[in-house]
Amino acid sequence: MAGPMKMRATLAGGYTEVRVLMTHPMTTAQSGQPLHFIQNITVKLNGKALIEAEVSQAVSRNPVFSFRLKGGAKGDKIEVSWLDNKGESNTIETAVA
Amino acid sequence: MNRLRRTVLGALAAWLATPLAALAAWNESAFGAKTPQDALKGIGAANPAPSKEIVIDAPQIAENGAVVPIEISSNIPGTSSLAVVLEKNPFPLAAKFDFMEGAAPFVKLNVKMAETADVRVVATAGGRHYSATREIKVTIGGCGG
Amino acid sequence: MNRALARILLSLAFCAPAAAQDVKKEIERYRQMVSEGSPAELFELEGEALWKKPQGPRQASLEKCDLGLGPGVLKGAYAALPRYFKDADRVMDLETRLLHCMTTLQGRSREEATQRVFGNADRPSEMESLSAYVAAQSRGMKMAPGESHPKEKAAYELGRALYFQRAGSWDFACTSCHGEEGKRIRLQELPVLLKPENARSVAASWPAYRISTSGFVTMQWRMNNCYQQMRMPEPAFGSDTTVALIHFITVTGKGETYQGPGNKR
Amino acid sequence: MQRDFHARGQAGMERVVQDGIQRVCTETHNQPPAELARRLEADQMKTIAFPQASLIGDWKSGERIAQNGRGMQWTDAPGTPNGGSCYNCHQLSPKEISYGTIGPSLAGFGAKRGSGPELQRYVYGKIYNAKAYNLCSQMPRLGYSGTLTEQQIKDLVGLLLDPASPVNQ
Repeated sequence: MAGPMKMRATLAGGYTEVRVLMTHPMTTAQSGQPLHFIQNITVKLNGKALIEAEVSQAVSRNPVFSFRLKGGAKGDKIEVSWLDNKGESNTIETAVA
Repeated sequence: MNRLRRTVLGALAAWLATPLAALAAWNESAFGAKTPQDALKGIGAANPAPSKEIVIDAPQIAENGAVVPIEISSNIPGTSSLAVVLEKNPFPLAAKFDFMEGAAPFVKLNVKMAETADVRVVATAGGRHYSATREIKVTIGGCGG
Repeated sequence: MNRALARILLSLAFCAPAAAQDVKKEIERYRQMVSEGSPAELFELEGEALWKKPQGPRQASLEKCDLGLGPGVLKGAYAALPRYFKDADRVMDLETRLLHCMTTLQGRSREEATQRVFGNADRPSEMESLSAYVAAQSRGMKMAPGESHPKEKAAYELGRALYFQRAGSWDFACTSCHGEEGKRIRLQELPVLLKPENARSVAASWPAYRISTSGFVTMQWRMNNCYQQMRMPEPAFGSDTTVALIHFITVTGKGETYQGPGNKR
Repeated sequence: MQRDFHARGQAGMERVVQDGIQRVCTETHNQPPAELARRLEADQMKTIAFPQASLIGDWKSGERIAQNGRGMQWTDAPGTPNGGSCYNCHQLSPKEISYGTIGPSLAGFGAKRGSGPELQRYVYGKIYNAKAYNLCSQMPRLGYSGTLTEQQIKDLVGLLLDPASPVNQ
């Protein structure tokens, strides 16, 4: 089940801390279930990609990531999206608080 | 299979694959590598130099190998990527983060660890590779056997 | 104490237990780091959708469910549970009350509504997501379960008595594990829930995301799973036994500011 | 209790009914009067069936039994060998860092005390029925309750007393 995402972006001493939660089973090849995991994650600030990540099934179930963006201002738009090995994807957008 | 059919199918497959490929790439050979050495080769960082400027913040003991929190960052100027290699996992490469201008080389994430092992973090800066390791013990918690 | 013995104990304190102290410190650090990245909030979102979803023969949502502060009032409702409900003439905890609303408002049968109260990582139960959502609306509020009604007093006394009740194949009571300060099973520390200082953090953090199963767990589940590990038969969901134990623990831990849904091992 | 519980799997309703010891320990909050405790402990001692031959079994098997926390729950399949849950409450092999502290540490147990016949008998008996030695002990009666077999208890005696066992390293 690729369910909801949740994100918080807060200004903290010169940088923007982005914390994002993703609902995803992240099943491994060893689990006996079909391999199903997020492969790519993109973090954008005001439409511009700042972080591109490739991940494996070794990331824990229901992934949680924290990132730091330099600078940033209240109201800036942060967008995080993921894409998994089955082609499913999800995106969440929030304003820096 | 005749040639025409193969061509049509090939074109169709390419067309279907395009949106995904255009969106993102996934380094299959590096993530499919079964040893830490092959994983490092796969990301083009075969012989990283040891560095104390890479910070791995993690508990020395994880109560549950399914969720091992690690916070990684690099103080090496110009760090453009951080990779996480879990040395005793069946597929050691866990993640690789590329940072553009405007992003700090910092990530906090939870990973799965098969057993007590070194976590290696590889930083890339100015085309050079650096690495640091930290051992995390994985134990059994709770009442069940 | 004689001096030689004191010296031995002192030397022990400096060598052998040092390693144990480090383990404890590192496990605490592990839990702290894990709780900073809790997926519990994902279950709150799911629960909100379920709260508003029309279901059952009456195709009604739970939005008019009275959790004790009036129909549909969510803010602070969890912090005031368990409590006595006049309409049901019994003390109810959150889940028992949710079940009551499912049967009365939505017209569902008890059998259908309790068919799958404990879910798993792949498919959380309706009760779990709803508990996450409702409990979260009491964040920052002081835990103040009902204590004045005679049935609330009786539930507390029953819960306390059950805490000491030894039975089953292994002769266990709650006190077998949660009876002495500073003890642990494997690496898990065991709070003595007879003591307010221990019960307070429990009351303030349940229900919770459970790291080892990647699922969301409730107090009804906790009671059920404890009895399973005590090698007892299964207590019924929302029974007087489970509600009394939850009430006893919550009253013992009253006054704490609710900070959940939390994180468990 | 009868109304609130139901049988599930191997956990039958007979388990909610307290036996004499469970009742005494519940009512006295595990502080039974000394005279009564002595009498009931003597009764419990009679339940222990000590095997004739050596009581020291295979410590390797003992370590697996000590690590295994399953058995006797409604989720456990009946018929499969039960574990002893020993590490849940005791330290045994110093190599295992995940151990409980409800019971005393047993690390180095045999190294400190030897492995003579009297000690073998004590360890076997204590695992078989802990209540014969301390009426309101929190330790399950692992033999008496049908949790562990004679051979499994011998293997645990081996784990504690065999000089080659990791417990004694």
